[in-house]
Amino acid sequence: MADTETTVQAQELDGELAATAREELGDERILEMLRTMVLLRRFEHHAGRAYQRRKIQGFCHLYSGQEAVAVGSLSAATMEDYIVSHYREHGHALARGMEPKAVMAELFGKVTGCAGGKGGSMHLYDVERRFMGGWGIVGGQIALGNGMAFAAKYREEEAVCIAYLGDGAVHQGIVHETLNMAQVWGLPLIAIVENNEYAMGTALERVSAVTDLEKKALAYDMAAETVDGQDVFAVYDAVKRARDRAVAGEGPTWMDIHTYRYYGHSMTDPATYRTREEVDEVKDLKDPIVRLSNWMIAEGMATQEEVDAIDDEMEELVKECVAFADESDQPDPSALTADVYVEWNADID
Amino acid sequence: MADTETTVQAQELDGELAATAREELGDERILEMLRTMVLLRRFEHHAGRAYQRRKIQGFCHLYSGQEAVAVGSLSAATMEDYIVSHYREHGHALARGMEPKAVMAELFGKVTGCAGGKGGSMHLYDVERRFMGGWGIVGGQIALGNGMAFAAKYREEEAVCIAYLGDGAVHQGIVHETLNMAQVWGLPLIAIVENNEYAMGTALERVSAVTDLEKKALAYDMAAETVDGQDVFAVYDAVKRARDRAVAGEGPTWMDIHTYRYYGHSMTDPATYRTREEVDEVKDLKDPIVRLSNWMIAEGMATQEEVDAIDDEMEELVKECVAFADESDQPDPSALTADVYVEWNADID
Amino acid sequence: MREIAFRDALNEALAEEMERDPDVFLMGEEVAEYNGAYKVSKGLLDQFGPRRVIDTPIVELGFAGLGVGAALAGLKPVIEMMTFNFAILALDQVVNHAAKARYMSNGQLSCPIVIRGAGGAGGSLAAQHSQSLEAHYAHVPGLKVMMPATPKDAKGMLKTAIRDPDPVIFIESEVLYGYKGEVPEEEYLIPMGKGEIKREGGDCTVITWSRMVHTVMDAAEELKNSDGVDVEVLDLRTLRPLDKDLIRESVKKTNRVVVVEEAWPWASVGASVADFVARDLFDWLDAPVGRVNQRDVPMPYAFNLEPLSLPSVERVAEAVKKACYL
Amino acid sequence: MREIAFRDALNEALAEEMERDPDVFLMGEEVAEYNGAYKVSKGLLDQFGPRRVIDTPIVELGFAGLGVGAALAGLKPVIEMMTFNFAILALDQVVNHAAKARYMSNGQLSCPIVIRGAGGAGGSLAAQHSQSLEAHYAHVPGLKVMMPATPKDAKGMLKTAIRDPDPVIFIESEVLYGYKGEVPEEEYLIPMGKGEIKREGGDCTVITWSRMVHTVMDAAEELKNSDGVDVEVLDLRTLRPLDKDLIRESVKKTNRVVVVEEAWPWASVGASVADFVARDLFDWLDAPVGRVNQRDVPMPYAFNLEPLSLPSVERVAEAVKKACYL
Ligand SMILES: Cc1ncc(C[n+]2csc(CCOP(=O)(O)OP(=O)(O)O)c2C)c(N)n1
Ligand SMILES: Cc1ncc(C[n+]2csc(CCOP(=O)(O)OP(=O)(O)O)c2C)c(N)n1
Ligand SMILES: [Mg+2]
Ligand SMILES: [Mg+2]
Repeated sequence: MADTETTVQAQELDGELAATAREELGDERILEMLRTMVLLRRFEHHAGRAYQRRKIQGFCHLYSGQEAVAVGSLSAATMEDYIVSHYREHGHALARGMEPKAVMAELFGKVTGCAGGKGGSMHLYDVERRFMGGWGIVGGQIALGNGMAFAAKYREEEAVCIAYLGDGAVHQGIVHETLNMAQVWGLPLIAIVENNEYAMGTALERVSAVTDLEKKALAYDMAAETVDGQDVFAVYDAVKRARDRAVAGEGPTWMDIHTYRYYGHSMTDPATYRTREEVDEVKDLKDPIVRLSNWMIAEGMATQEEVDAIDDEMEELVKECVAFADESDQPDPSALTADVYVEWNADID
Repeated sequence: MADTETTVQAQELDGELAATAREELGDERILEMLRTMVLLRRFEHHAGRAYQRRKIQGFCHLYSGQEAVAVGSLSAATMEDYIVSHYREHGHALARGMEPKAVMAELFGKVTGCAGGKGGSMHLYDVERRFMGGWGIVGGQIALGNGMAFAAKYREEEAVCIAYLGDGAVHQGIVHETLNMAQVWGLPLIAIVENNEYAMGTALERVSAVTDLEKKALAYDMAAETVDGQDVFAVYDAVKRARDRAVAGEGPTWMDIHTYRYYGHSMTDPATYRTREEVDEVKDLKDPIVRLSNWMIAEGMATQEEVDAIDDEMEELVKECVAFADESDQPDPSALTADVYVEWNADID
Repeated sequence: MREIAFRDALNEALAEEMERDPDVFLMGEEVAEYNGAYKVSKGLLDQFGPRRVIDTPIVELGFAGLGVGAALAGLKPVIEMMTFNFAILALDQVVNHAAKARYMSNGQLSCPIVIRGAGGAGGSLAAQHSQSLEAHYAHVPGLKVMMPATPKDAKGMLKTAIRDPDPVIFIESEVLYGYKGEVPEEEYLIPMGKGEIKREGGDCTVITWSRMVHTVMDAAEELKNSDGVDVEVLDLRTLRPLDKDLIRESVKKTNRVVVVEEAWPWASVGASVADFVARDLFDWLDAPVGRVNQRDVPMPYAFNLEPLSLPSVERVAEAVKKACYL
Repeated sequence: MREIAFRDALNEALAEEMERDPDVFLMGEEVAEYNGAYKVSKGLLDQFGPRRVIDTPIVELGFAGLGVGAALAGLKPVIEMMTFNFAILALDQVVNHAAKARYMSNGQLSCPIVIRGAGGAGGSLAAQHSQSLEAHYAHVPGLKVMMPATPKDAKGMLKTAIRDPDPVIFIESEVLYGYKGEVPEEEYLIPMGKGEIKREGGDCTVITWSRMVHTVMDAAEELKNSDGVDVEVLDLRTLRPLDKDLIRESVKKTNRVVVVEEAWPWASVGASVADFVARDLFDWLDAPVGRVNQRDVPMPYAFNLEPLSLPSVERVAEAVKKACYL
């Protein structure tokens, strides 16, 4: 993890930022944020188990460890904002307020899923909530996000687009092309690099000429920031400021948000490229949920019992999701040829 | 043109750099450089005329105004170095020492051309001189150049690759991908941006978030330099230092070389996006040939008469090239299906 | 009827649709201040301003992706590729994103984008600038592909493409931009997925599209004069979806077919059309389906070689005669 | 004979060719320290070191271009695309650069590169990760395209591809990596452009390649048992150039043909093969050429839908019966 964070103590978050956030958000919403983060954690736990039972198949990328990024950033967004993500997006979908049952059912390939079972783990959508996917080509989604930011500006909406990408995606040419255009045209794009130090088995420093990814923005004179992604209020604060700038017409922001993933890249990755100790250190010192709940308890906003109860409650909720997904029907065979086009008068084959 | 150059007087080049270069190169080679620059100028003049007579067809991009870049940079190269360029490459080809007759014949689509008439103006090759083309997809050639730099390093050759690109090409994703890899692996790549202020009709500042293109290198911690491209010794000096670094294993260099093209983008471009005054100002104040010859005359290395004689001589030489190209045969029809593959046993159609 | 050039017909289509629908915008290299590399967008910047007519840096993948994203957010982007040779760089956004958005989202997303620009050989432009790459798009479900041959079709088809709720690839032959033809003053649309008989005849059906329509029309004229052969010229116009009924009707009349395309022969749209005819109309064919293509080589620069590579009137006539056992 | 897995056969080919020729190197995402996303490059970093086995950032266009440039400079790069779905990003370097270098330079340049990796559907990977895109390459002169179906072919073909002086696209079915089969201990090569009869039979020729060879073999077995139909299974192995003689020989014997491919049907390699058969062997065919393809839709994730999209034993059997008028 980056040097910027060494000043923070084990399992503590930045007290000043937390205090400000408390003023802005109020205790109720902060409690809700904790609940959401716990939901994300429990959800992935059960998604992983379901994968092992082959209830979920294909590629499945768990989000655990990164909860503060999704919840912090989306707490700063409004429902007018466009959200676009890659294949590791269960957390973003849930933090956006998507129905957990519909997300789990999608992973199970069921008709009750948020994409009718046709998208799967990597392709979640909820267009009503402006959750625009769920895309699997590393880097591709940032261009889509630029287009959504363009649309928001074109229509003079008070909206931004938040686009998530990984540290491995940063090198893709499309990122370069997109950032340049976003800056030239002052588009309300917030590009969030969830820098979890690895792209599959590749540690950032092995493939990046700079490890300080904030530097990428220098090539575009773009506003940029490095953020502690294990501190939900640090993320919230940075994204909120970026959003304010964007809707004020001051253009895009590039964010290098430092975080960590607890599981392997996908369910089939044993993650032998890093040590158990490395993982445990993050869990012990910088777990985003422990940090938040520790602070809430210290501030008297919740008791340990209440925190534990949230855990139990979310565990129950996710189990219900699994049951719901399990019991739901597979899509009708006719779904195979539906929605290729809005309508298709010619026969397809 | 950039601020960095305002200290230089009209039609004068940097005296200090010139003096150093004179020591390194000797008067003979400097005279040769002048002759080459004049050759490039006369060559393009006649290529343009031949185009108007439809002796040359398709797209034809003239190099005039940029002679100091090709001649300065290639004077710093050895014959082991790989050279790769884009479609505006007549100047690079000639400065590399390619046979002017073979270049003109290629433009005329003749069998005596350096690519047998199959490449044309945008696709000149002379692999013996390691002149590796002549490519038409904006930006694509820099990746090829990276591969040639890779090959030089792989084989432990004392060689670099010089890759030319335009200011418009800088934004292409492949440039970002290439620079990052070149820096991570320390490849001997010298990427020369011939910043002539326009990409077709698009002025740099309209499409680039930064106008100081040297800044692009910050995203890769790469050695970079801004160079007066109308001063042949400034170019020579910068490329020579970059080459020394590269062969010493110190990695790639990014160069923003400021220059200007006198003709339109291609022969069909009336260039209404800029004023006559703008063009004349460069011609009057910063013509690379006038600057060099003025300095040589001032230094007593040549008389005005000798300079004029070079002009006449090159004019004659190019006329011979045109006559040669004109009289040469078109390729045999069998050339149509030759060299698609090294050999092709199956029938093609 | 008035005659206008192909490029001006396209220009009218753009202007009318931008007038009609404020969500339509045009983006690409040199489309605004330069009025388009081929002047298709002439005057549009003046008429609609820089909010809706936008010059880009040279980043095909990036601005195609921006267009796809804008379309997913409900706008109606028209993205100009200066030529489809460069659009290869953008193919991922087309094939992996635009074509799949509606399907993967179970119908939640629409992607009403048009990606258009010059295609085919333009005359001594050499290998990297002379490609007919429609097969790369026609292969992909989720896309629609249109290639007009006349100014009238160009205008009506582009208007249809812009109004279409799905991603449309719209390829304009570079050599046709200056071609003049009749174009009605009043508004009209040419439907998606419908071809047209450009010349009626009972002896042999030649199926073709885009620039090759004109080569085939010339060949038909010549064949009539030289051999009394009456060629029916079928212009597909849309390559995906295919107008199967029009083909069936014509072939059942002529029993002989030649497919002519500018593209390379292998794994091409023409191969697929020929295969469709051979399978679907097996019992109606009196001769093997003939095909005429660009030779299976990169395009050479030399002025004498390019014409040898492209389908010519002679090669088309020869193929028709062969199909007619003449 | 020993049996080894498809991935291990590829691994042996890489190791042997790297041993044989110091100019061969392997580059791609996760090929070195991770031993390959599909473990094809297992152990190669240990054996050949980081100079010759190189992990890249995720920049398909950039490292493909680096490979092309290195090949032009005389090296023999093997560039791994983690899957060919991502290789779309690199297509410009393949189509516009690698394929045209020899031609545009009048034979001065060679581009001895292999671009290889996983293709096809892998099992519930959904639309962006389940594509059979060989048509995009087979269409393009200047490229060669190989797709092996068995461990033995995989090894011999990859060795041939690496030694080939021209750019070779080498697509490995993702679901075959674990498939085991006999592979000789001693060195051998499978020639470029040569298919193989994988099963002899006199009633109907089924032309196919890659993963579908196995589906077709199963269908052939079933047809033998259920209907006594003797299917000849022809594995093309190389899709460009096409082994026309092998096809001719088989069809002249069976007079009935079905083409089976995993890819979408329109403008595909299979369409081209079917068209070739229908034209070249018009008088030898007793029935229209049959075709079986992936349905013309993006691949759905749902476990019950994917099998409906892919060609199945049943659909192949049905097509063969139809060709035999059963
Ligand atoms: C263009 C492309 N290339 C390769 C892949 C395969 N792939 C999927 S995820 C991944 C690693 C991405 O890492 P990073 O961007 O750091 O995101 P993270 O998974 O860590 O969240 C790779 C190589 C892909 N999906 N798309
Ligand atoms: C990928 C691609 N996009 C577009 C073009 C069309 N095109 C050719 S040159 C050019 C302008 C390039 O300008 P710049 O890079 O500044 O080089 P200059 O011509 O000024 O030397 C464009 C847009 C192309 N050849 N390739
Ligand atoms: Mg990562
Ligand atoms: Mg320029």
